[in-house]
Amino acid sequence: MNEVFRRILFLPEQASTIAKDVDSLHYVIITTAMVVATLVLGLSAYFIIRFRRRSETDVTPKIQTTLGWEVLFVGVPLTTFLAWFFIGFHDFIRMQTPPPDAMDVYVVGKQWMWQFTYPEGPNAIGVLRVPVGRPVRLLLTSRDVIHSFYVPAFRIKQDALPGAYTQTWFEVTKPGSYRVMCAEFCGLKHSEMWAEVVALSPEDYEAWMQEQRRGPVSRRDATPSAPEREESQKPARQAVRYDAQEPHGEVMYGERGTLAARGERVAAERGCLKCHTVDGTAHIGPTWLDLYGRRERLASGETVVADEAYLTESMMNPREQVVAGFEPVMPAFLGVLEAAEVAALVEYIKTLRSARLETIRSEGPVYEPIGGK
Amino acid sequence: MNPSAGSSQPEVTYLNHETTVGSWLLTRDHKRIGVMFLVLVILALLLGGVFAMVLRIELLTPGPTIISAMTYNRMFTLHGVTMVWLFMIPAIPSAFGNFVLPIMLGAKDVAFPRLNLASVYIYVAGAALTLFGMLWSGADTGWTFYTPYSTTSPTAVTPILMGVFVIGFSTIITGLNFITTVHTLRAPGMHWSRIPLFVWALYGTSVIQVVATPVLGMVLLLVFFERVLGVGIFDPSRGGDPVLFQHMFWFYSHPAVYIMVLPAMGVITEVVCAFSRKNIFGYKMIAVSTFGIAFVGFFSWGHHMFVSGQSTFGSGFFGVLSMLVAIFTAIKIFNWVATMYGGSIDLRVPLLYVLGFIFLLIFGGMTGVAVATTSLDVHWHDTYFIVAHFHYIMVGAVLMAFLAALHYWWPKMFGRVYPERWSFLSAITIIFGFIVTFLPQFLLGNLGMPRRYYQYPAEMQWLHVLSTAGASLLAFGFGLIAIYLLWSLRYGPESTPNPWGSRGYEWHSGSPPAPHNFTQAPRFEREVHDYTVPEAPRVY
Amino acid sequence: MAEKKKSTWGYVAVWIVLVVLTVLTWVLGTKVKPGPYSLPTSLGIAVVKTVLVAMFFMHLVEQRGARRVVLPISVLFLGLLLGVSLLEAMTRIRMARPDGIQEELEPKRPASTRTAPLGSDH
Amino acid sequence: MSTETSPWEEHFGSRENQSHAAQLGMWIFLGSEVLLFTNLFVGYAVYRYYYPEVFVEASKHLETGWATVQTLLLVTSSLFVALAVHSIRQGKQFLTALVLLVAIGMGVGFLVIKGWEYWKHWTDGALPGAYYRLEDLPVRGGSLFFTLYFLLTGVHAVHMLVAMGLLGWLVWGAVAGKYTAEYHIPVEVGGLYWHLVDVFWLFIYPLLYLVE
Ligand code: HEA
Ligand code: HEA
Ligand code: HEC
Ligand code: CUA
Ligand SMILES: [Cu+2]
Repeated sequence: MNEVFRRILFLPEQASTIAKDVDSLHYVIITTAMVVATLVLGLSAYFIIRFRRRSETDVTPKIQTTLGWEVLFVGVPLTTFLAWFFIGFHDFIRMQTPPPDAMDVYVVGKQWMWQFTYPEGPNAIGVLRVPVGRPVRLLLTSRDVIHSFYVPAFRIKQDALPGAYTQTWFEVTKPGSYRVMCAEFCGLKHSEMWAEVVALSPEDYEAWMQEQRRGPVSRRDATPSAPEREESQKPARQAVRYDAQEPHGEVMYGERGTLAARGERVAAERGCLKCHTVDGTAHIGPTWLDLYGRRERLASGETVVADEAYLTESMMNPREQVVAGFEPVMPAFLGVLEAAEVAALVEYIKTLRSARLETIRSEGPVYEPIGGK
Repeated sequence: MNPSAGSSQPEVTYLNHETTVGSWLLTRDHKRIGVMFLVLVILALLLGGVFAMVLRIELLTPGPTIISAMTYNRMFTLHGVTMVWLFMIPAIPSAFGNFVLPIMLGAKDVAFPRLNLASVYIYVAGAALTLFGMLWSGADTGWTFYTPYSTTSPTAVTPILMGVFVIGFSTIITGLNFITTVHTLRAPGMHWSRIPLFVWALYGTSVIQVVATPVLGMVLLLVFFERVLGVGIFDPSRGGDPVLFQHMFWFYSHPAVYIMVLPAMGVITEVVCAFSRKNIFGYKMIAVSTFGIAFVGFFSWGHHMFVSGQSTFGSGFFGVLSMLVAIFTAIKIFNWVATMYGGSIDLRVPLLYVLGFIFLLIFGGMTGVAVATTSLDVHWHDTYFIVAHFHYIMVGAVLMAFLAALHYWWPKMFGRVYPERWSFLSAITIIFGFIVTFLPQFLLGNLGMPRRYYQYPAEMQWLHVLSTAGASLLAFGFGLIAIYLLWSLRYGPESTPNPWGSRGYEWHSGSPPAPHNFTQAPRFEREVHDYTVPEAPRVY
Repeated sequence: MAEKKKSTWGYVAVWIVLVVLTVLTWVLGTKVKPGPYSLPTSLGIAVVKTVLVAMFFMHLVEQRGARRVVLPISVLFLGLLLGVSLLEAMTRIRMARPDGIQEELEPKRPASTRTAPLGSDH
Repeated sequence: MSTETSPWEEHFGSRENQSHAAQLGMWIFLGSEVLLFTNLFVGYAVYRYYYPEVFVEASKHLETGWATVQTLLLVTSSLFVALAVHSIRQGKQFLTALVLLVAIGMGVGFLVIKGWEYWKHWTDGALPGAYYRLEDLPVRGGSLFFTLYFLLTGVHAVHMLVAMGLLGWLVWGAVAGKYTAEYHIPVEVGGLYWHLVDVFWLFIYPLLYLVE
């Protein structure tokens, strides 16, 4: 029965412990809605035929309500609605209250990716690996604007707010890979802000975690788990790809007039974006996001502040000051870029900041580890 | 054609007593103002519809189709802004309300005709500012303007915010005018218990407009200040709380959905009575439930914020109160259906739209109740299920009511009859097209398709294609209406004063009415929609 | 508008009360400092003053029917938005940054661009 | 279309009705003004709940004494506006104009004090949001207090300006003899607006200046 309804209503698989409960109520309400709508439509159709106009001078009696009808009209829907609400709210409280034995994972949303951090490491971008059969509590926050962590198969969703922490939890029931999507509009690539939850059997998970925590690797980005290595292609993961070489469509930040907008066009035309990204990920060259004003560590060991002069210098004569960790492969643009273009580029780079919100210190009264008050 | 023969049309009507352009632009006649608003909102509908079609075409394929992601984001924002503030909120009150409310009350005009004219120009100014923003570079925040995205978005959010802010004043003025008119300008015989239900609906709407719109105005102003001056009231890095913005926004925008639906319900009441030739079943219940919606509607705004980080207590509070608002709508639906019982029903186009309205409203409303059930909303929030929910109400119900009103009052406003067959054809196209457009969106939402998505997983494509096909049908239906109505303005047969044989009070004046509505002072001697006697109301 | 010969002194009396209340607020707020009671008392006084202004200066006492209830209704809705939003904020669970892993969660500007190509380690 | 010659409009039926309608319209408008200020009060309440200590400290940077003077000025100006209505009801046009002028003068006084205070905040760096430079208070909360301070007092000051313009227009009308004991709807209605602006200040004053 459950399966029939699920398929008729196109619901995704039920991969978490709460999914079934949520869906059952769903079936009841939708069925009632359809039945009521059909009844009302049928009744109206019957009236239209039964009481069709017979002559232009028809008169009709004045019919008024009686108390009984009123009570019925108000009472029946009200009780139904309230009953639904209480069942639903009961489930909702369960969905809002992580069980005491849940493991914690910290989730940071930023334009346009999800970062997962396990206490004691590691970090992971785009893939959240969790064990099956164990509740997982997510503590969410955001670095820039509001995002929303949505896993359709788990029937959970929670906004990630800048400057505050929110929480949600789930317990996966079967191993597999589940799509995570950002559900709160957050800008240009909102529709690509995907990630995936990889649910591993407890043994696989344990093995993976051991591997990650071995030695100094613990603070690093996570590497795939054994089952993933064996069977690679992951549809959800592929979507979490930030390819500046095929920017789909027009770039952000207005197309018209302003200097910064022109800089953006120049950057695309001159091929800067082949090596530089504007979303925080490193590519062949360092990202331009938050570049302006940043302290850059150079290969020579010195640090410089990326001001206008440095930016210009980096374009004209990149070999002079090579950023630590990068190959000196950037071509010199001296004589290639016009002065106006350079100005536009600098202006453009200056606009690339991941919002003022970056400077937030998120703090709040208390952090309550699960279990203890 | 109907028993109102004998009463004659006025020779001089509001349309022909002065015909210069100036006499229209500077008119204080509520009827002309209503007609001007009608033209303006239909243009807005057209604009919003064009944006909608762009959205639908883009969504034909999972990847990029015709526009870029940035343009897509602008499109749904502009679609939402245009449809909500430029079209739907002023649509029924400012156009039809302005036209018939004073006539229904037996008044010569609204209380403050000059303010009424001002509201047209304020609307035009606001709309112009919004359009300017759209042309400049659009906005990509969604119609909800959530901070901190809206305060940092590099697009032209500012002029659009200010445009909406300005339009707000037009709404407030209209509301203020209607309330005052109802209180002070009722003709002899117009007791409180005789006020037509359309007027009651507008009265309830006006209360919401006056109370809620300033709140929207200020919250938009706050975003404006933050963008332009950096005052940072919602800025998390200064300790601000973005969720507070959502409270303030929805405190307006939830009641605003009732600003849209209440006048529509008023229209439905009038049309059901007129075409069933029946006194309304449960006058008091409908009037009371109007105010129930208007009042309790203010208590449920937080149901848009179940997953926003709002407290569990808050979600429970708003959830249970949403259930209470829903009841009042249910009451009305039962009363409309019950009105048909024992009537003398003539299935004309307005009544067909009413049937569409009732059926789709139940669906939209019941899915509203479903999303107000907190646990279910977690899955549905910000998916196409929500998109389908509100289009069921706003397009399926309110737009149908708008069309019902347009057809019902068309002869009243312009003294012409429209072609019956064409109108049936387009009504059926629209209802069918609507279902094909938006039913798949419920399923998409269930599947987990988030809204405001430019790209989507490929397995969802066929549902999107279906939806786009339906939208094309819808657009075709609207185009048809536009054509035959324009045709009828010029070539349609002239109408009798009361072509439907309705006993609504507005039919006491001619069709089209005389410049000051009545050639003699009207007296209201019978209940509104009293069909226990065979003759139609006399025309003053 | 047949104004019954009402004397000016009525207004002046109201004004004197208003002045006294203003001074009282000031004394309470700066000299007495009743701590936790200061907000309720000062707001209470403001409400009393408002009632006086509305009733006598704005002639609400003379008004009937609808004109009388508009202001109270708008105040009611003010209270609604204020009360419910505040209540919601007060019942929220506020979580802070958990111990031990400050580094990764602290939303802050990265100290350097030293980020490696996609896929490999940090 | 008799509005140009006589202030009485015929669609109201009776003169009393017109006056009632005007009053009702104005009251509704005042109601919407209350709701315009609502967001600011809500923001104040929530942020004060979040940052109680900061608000207390921040409030100490304001000029409580002068604010009290401002309150007294507004309350007194309200008295004069009430007297204006009182005198025009008896048809005393010049007296009306005179008391209205006094009220406007007090409004000017109010704004002068406000301007001086703003200037002081400017030099202190106690400015809203992005301009906040005050060192002895944390940015979180502190800048919000001043944001709210400037928004509340600023929006109020704009209302004062509008209200003063309105009173000025009434003075002109009274001098020109447009208002009589029978017809003085604009004076009544304009006065209402002034009083409402006064009432807002009655709340702003303790909320911002007397935080404890
Ligand atoms: C005119 C517009 C309109 C109307 C009238 C409504 C009416 C209702 N809406 Fe809707 N809503 C919107 C427009 C509207 N809505 C919009 C635009 C959004 C999205 C905004 C955005 O995010 O962009 C939205 C979003 C929205 C949400 C948030 C979803 C989310 O984002 O997660 C919720 C949640 O509770 C909700 C609930 C309701 C409810 C309970 C009603 C009720 O008033 C419905 C009452 C009607 C009925 C209940 C039907 C009649 C009942 C019967 C016939 C009785 C049946 C009998 C028995 C069961 C015995 N709406
Ligand atoms: C009243 C409100 C209203 C109306 C009428 C509509 C009408 C339509 N809407 Fe929309 N819609 C919204 C309000 C409305 N919408 C809102 C608020 C949003 C959310 C925005 C956001 O996310 O911020 C939204 C979002 C939205 C989306 C989701 C976008 C996304 O999240 O990515 C989609 C997608 O399919 C859509 C489609 C449509 C379609 C196909 C119609 C069709 O019904 C349109 C058909 C109409 C026409 C084609 C016009 C024809 C008119 C004439 C020819 C004029 C002549 C007419 C006469 C004489 C009568 N709308
Ligand atoms: C072939 C790849 C490539 C291209 C094309 C390229 N760059 Fe670079 N760029 C790099 C690399 C690698 C570095 C880091 C090493 C260095 O500093 O030279 C870099 C560094 C920079 C820096 C300094 C960044 C920092 O973090 O300090 C700036 C500014 C810059 N590039 C601008 C540009 C501009 C403007 C263009 C286009 C007109 C451009 N680049 C094109 C590869 C490239
Ligand atoms: Cu992140 Cu949408
Ligand atoms: Cu709502």
